[in-house]
Amino acid sequence: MTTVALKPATMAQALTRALRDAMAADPAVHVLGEDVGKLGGVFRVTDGLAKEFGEDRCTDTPLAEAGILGAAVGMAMYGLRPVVEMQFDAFAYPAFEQLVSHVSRMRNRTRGAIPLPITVRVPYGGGIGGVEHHSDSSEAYYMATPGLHVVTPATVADAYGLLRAAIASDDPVVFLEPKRLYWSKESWNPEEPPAVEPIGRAVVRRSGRSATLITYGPSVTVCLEAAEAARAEGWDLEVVDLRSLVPFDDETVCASVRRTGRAVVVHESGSFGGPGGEIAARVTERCFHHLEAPVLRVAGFDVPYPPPMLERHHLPGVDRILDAVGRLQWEAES
Amino acid sequence: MTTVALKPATMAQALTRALRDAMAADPAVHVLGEDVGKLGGVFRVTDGLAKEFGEDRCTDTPLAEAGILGAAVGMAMYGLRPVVEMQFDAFAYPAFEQLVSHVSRMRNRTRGAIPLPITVRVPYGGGIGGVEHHSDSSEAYYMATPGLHVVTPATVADAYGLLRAAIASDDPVVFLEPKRLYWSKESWNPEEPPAVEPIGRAVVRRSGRSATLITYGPSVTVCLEAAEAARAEGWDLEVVDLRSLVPFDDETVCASVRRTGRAVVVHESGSFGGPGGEIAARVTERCFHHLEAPVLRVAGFDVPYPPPMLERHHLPGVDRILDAVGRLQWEAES
Amino acid sequence: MTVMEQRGAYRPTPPPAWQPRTDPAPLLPDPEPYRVLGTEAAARTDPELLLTLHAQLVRGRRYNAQATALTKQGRLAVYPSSTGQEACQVAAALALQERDWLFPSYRDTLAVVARGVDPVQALTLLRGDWHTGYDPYEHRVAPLSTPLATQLPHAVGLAHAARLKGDDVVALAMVGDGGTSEGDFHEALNFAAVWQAPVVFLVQNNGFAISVPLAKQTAAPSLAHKAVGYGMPGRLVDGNDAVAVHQVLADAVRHARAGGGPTLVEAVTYRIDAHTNADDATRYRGDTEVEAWRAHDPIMLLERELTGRGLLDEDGIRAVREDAEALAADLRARMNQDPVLDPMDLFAHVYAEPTPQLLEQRAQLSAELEAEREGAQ
Amino acid sequence: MTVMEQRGAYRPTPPPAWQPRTDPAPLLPDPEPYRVLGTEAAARTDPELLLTLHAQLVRGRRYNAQATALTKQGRLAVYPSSTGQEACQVAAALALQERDWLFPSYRDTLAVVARGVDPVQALTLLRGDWHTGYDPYEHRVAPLSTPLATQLPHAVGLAHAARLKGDDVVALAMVGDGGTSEGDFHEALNFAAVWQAPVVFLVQNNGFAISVPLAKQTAAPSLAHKAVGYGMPGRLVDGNDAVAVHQVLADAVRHARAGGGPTLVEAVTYRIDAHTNADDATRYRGDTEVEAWRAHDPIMLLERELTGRGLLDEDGIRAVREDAEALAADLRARMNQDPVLDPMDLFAHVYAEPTPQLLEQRAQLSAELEAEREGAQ
Ligand SMILES: Cc1ncc(C[n+]2csc(CCOP(=O)(O)OP(=O)(O)O)c2C)c(N)n1
Ligand SMILES: Cc1ncc(C[n+]2csc(CCOP(=O)(O)OP(=O)(O)O)c2C)c(N)n1
Ligand SMILES: [Mg+2]
Ligand SMILES: [Mg+2]
Repeated sequence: MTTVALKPATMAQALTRALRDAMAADPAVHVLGEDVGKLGGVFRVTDGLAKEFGEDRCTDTPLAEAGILGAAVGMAMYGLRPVVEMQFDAFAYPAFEQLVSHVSRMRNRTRGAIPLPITVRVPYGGGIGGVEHHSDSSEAYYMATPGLHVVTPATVADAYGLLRAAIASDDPVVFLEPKRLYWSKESWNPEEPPAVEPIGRAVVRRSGRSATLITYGPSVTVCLEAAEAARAEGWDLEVVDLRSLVPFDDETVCASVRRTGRAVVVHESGSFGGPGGEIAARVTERCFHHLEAPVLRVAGFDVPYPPPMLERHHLPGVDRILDAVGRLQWEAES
Repeated sequence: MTTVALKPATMAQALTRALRDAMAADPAVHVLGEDVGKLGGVFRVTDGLAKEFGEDRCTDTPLAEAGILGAAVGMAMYGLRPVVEMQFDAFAYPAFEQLVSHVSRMRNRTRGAIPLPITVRVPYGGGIGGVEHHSDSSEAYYMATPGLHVVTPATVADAYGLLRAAIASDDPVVFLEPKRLYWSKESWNPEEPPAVEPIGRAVVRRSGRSATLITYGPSVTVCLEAAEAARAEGWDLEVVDLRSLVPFDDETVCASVRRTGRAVVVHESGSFGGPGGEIAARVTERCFHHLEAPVLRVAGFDVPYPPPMLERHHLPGVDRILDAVGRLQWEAES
Repeated sequence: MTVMEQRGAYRPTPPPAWQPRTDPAPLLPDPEPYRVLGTEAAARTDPELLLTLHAQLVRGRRYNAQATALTKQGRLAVYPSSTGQEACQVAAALALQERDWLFPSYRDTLAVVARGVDPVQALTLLRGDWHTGYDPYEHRVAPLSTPLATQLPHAVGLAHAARLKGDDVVALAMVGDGGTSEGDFHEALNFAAVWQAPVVFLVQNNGFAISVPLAKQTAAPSLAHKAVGYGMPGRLVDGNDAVAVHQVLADAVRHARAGGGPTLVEAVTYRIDAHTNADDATRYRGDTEVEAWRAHDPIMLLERELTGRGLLDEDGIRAVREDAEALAADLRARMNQDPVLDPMDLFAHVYAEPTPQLLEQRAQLSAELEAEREGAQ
Repeated sequence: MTVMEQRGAYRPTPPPAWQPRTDPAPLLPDPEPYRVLGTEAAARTDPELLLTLHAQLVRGRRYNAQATALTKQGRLAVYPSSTGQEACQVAAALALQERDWLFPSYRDTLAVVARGVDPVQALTLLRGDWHTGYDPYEHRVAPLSTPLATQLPHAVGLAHAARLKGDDVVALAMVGDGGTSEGDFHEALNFAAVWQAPVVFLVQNNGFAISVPLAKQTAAPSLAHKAVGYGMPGRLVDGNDAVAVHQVLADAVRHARAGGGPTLVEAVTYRIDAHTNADDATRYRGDTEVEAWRAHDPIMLLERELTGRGLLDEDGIRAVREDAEALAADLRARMNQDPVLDPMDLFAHVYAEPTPQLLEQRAQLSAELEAEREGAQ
């Protein structure tokens, strides 16, 4: 057995590595977006790719998101595998029509003749002190659009594994990158990057018996912290990281809830019409008689994302999660 | 008492009348969109307005939805009350960035200095044999966008009353018009149009004791039919017409569900990430101990809207609603 | 050298080094639409081409009439006729090589058929049995695009990808005068010019976007004048002169193929029929205008040339009409057969593999249909 | 006559009646950017205006430096400096009358301040205490717009509404070279031209969109050449020549005010600093280019003229600098005070009246804060 030198890597670096490995493995993979070339993207996720693979493989486009995604559709029609970078969550909105009317529907429209293996990378979420339009959680829009996969990593290893899977997928994937985890670190073996993760499988990040926290992306670490803090209150919380919102892993989620009998869904996105409603509803449909209390939701408020100085009041934090856990009708137990 | 000559009016005519009365009452009300002038709109809802109020009040715009809504923002900033027509649901997507990044946020952005009293009329839903892109139910996108009101009538009287209220509102309203109800008819007194309805109040369209059907827009009539058909099975169904998705009338809905103990949410929109998840989740949060069964959902499938010849398999119909009612765990009763 | 590096650059530098990138003069269209028929140049055109164009125009007109008739019989959900615009439709298809791609807009069924797609398959969308009836790869024809101008960036991306792969492929993308107002038109043309992608944009300016006349759509000297703002040549052509449209498009295709980049072509034409069978054109335009354009009919213009040069006589015309009648008869016969549909197709192509959620829904529909069948027995 | 009827029409008719609507020639920009400073025309400019421009440029530069310093001290979330572009910023503000409206883009804080907005309030967005710090109606300045080009249709709508009401109001809307690629740019210019709205579009072409140079943004001869495609005049001006920019904008504003419709102005300039304090410009450009532009500095150009004509001496320059220092000192002092924020503001302005749902959420936050306060005691 050789000793392996583990090195720390950030989530941003893991994403870069995933792009690089994908481009090296398949000449059809092309990266395009605003500032993805020389600059390496505003979060440096495409750092070095233009240099290594040339500007025809990693291309700075004109500043026009519908044009970028629309061009990617045409490129995919010709057999390429475009990976599109949207600079920030809110700057993906100009591409909404292309996404909804074409990217999500082209395969279906043509009875499978034109699949669109496009990955749309969208940095999302708050907590980084971003000014207006730089902290949106827009996953509800994508979840409500049949034909898209919606994936979001919460760990460095998943960032690599899921992005590789997204690029390899023959279907379009909206790949949501939690901005405030870009600089989170894990140790890994650079000689052997993490495994490619299948899309559509949730994972239990922490086992527990009292209740399940169902979460994803930037809220996973918050939930793990909350689970630690909950021990003091005598609660042993399970944390499920969804990783993929579409497809949804009913099996893993429901197995957990059936075990614990209680659940809270946690996300940054607004509550009303947000992902939590879907999740709570489907868990309830499937686990009704296992539930000791209604599935609760801890989410961002239903307000436009606040300015940096107020965002801490908006973001679901440990206290708010514990409050919700406290409202899971524990009286019934005693 | 004078005898009143009631006349039949279609929903389209009621909408026209609402626009006309609003324009007559307030010179700030301006209508703009594609083909709203001489043609009177592809559904004839703006019929006669250009002639009566002039083309400066009812304006055919260039063919560019973001431009239309963006211009409306500027017009509202200058004190007008624009009523924008989007020609079809899917053709509102190009305006998505303007809607989400500006229309919904301008008041909040400016601490109330710039309210945007804009009404965005969107014909929506299927059942009219429309080819691709002409039958979308896009309400999930709008519900998930704080700062918007989302309203949809199901009756001729509400079409009038709610549109008047939308135009009178100092906040932006996405006004969803169920296409297949455009030609539905009611009798009314043309001398005295229906009352202006406050936005945010649901209404019980049919009282019943067995279970509640929670619905809105084009599905209201289907639910009423289902309720009739359910009598044969021994079920006495209550039908709640939400009328407004934002704000949401928790009070009326929960009062009904607490009475009946069972509920099914019915809409055309896809199920996953659709309005039903939110509604089921919030009803469950509030009425958990009154529920004999989980709140179920009957919705369109999670597929791109099908071609005309297949749409009947997609749309929630009476049978599918009755099936769901049948799954509401009636065994518990006996 | 990468594709990206090939471009000269409009790179403002402080004076005295300042220099604009390109000379705009050659990018501007002539103020008069280009014409061949009725001019001296007509005599120099290839008789073969004229006859092919003519036969296709006549077939096209007949196809439009037949399709419109089918809407009345409930055999089509809707039909946007291109009567009056056949010259654009046919020339667009004929200007391309087999390996090239066509990106039609919703009104362009004729162009699709002229490119070789089965006439019935071309109507699938409008018939309502599926969203696209043909395999886009078979004849390299993208699906008929309903959301206006959204297909233009697709054409750019495809042409760009082909160029990156070293393939000799040109994309021709069609859009209406109304569609030029959309943001996607702008973004597509800009990408094409920056990438020097081998794309030809054909604007069929038929004077109306449903009811909205051109004067409410643009204040430009012409739509072709938009080209200079992207750094590509703009060409204005008489859209009812099939020979002129064909020539201008063929030139633009050649230019693109040779690495010269994109061209914007505006073909000035007129929509003789209403917007669709469901439209009432009398609400927004008068007969005089329609009559003026009927006097400039594309088939008539071409027939005048052909008969004048003795290339076509009564018999020839009759033969062409008979061929068109045969097309219509075939269309009628096949469109009158009910298509056989499988409701399970709803779930078949949403993803490569249905999600667990879709599998559940498929099972539900399957059970419902089963129950329906049993109930019917 | 309605506004709509005023327009002449590009209404293609069949030959021989065919006529393009407008003569494109006057809409095309001169190939050389317009300049005043360093030319003979400079001698004819109003001394008062030159001195005002100069004082504002110096204040502007100092403001940029101070704001950038504040980011380092954590007093601003981010700052996009307009150093090098002060001539455009200042001229945009000064070209307008009080009743007119300014629609700035995210980099245009200086223009906002030059128009009279409190320098601290102008920084609220970037400081992070709210999204907009000033009342837009007070100085008729729209919020700084972050999503690029999206503010342009707002300017058009506002100017159009004012015209419909019979008010004498012009809107000036600012956008970057990168922003011209967005669909909203296209749609806004088209609406403005069709409606003949009194709008002036100012493109500050500073050579870059973050790291992307102009050559990857457009292949056009110049951005001003886009104007002809909308049927409005395009003007090219040296963006570092404050007098020239002011003159071109003032002309365009006058033209709009007189009912002549919109104008597109491209001011060629350069962003001397990085994109923002968070950007590393060495990744995509070299020093030589920056140095070349420093030699064409807007303040220097103007000072040369002023001192050459004896309108300004050392003392005068010192006085202007002191005024700028005072501005910076005031900014520093006030920005170093922590703003007092009320978390309840999250719910205050989402709607005119909070929805029942928001009332619940507000109560929740209120209880949390109460608990926090109690916990802290
Ligand atoms: C994005 C979008 N908006 C609106 C429509 C509805 N619509 C269908 S055809 C049409 C007019 C199109 O006019 P033009 O581009 O001139 O093409 P033509 O119909 O004349 O062929 C409109 C507004 C659409 N299909 N797509
Ligand atoms: C719609 C949109 N897409 C992307 C961005 C992110 N972004 C902010 S500034 C910028 C570059 C802008 O370049 P330009 O328009 O030339 O203005 P400049 O920064 O040079 O002033 C980008 C891409 C944005 N703000 N809005
Ligand atoms: Mg047209
Ligand atoms: Mg720039």
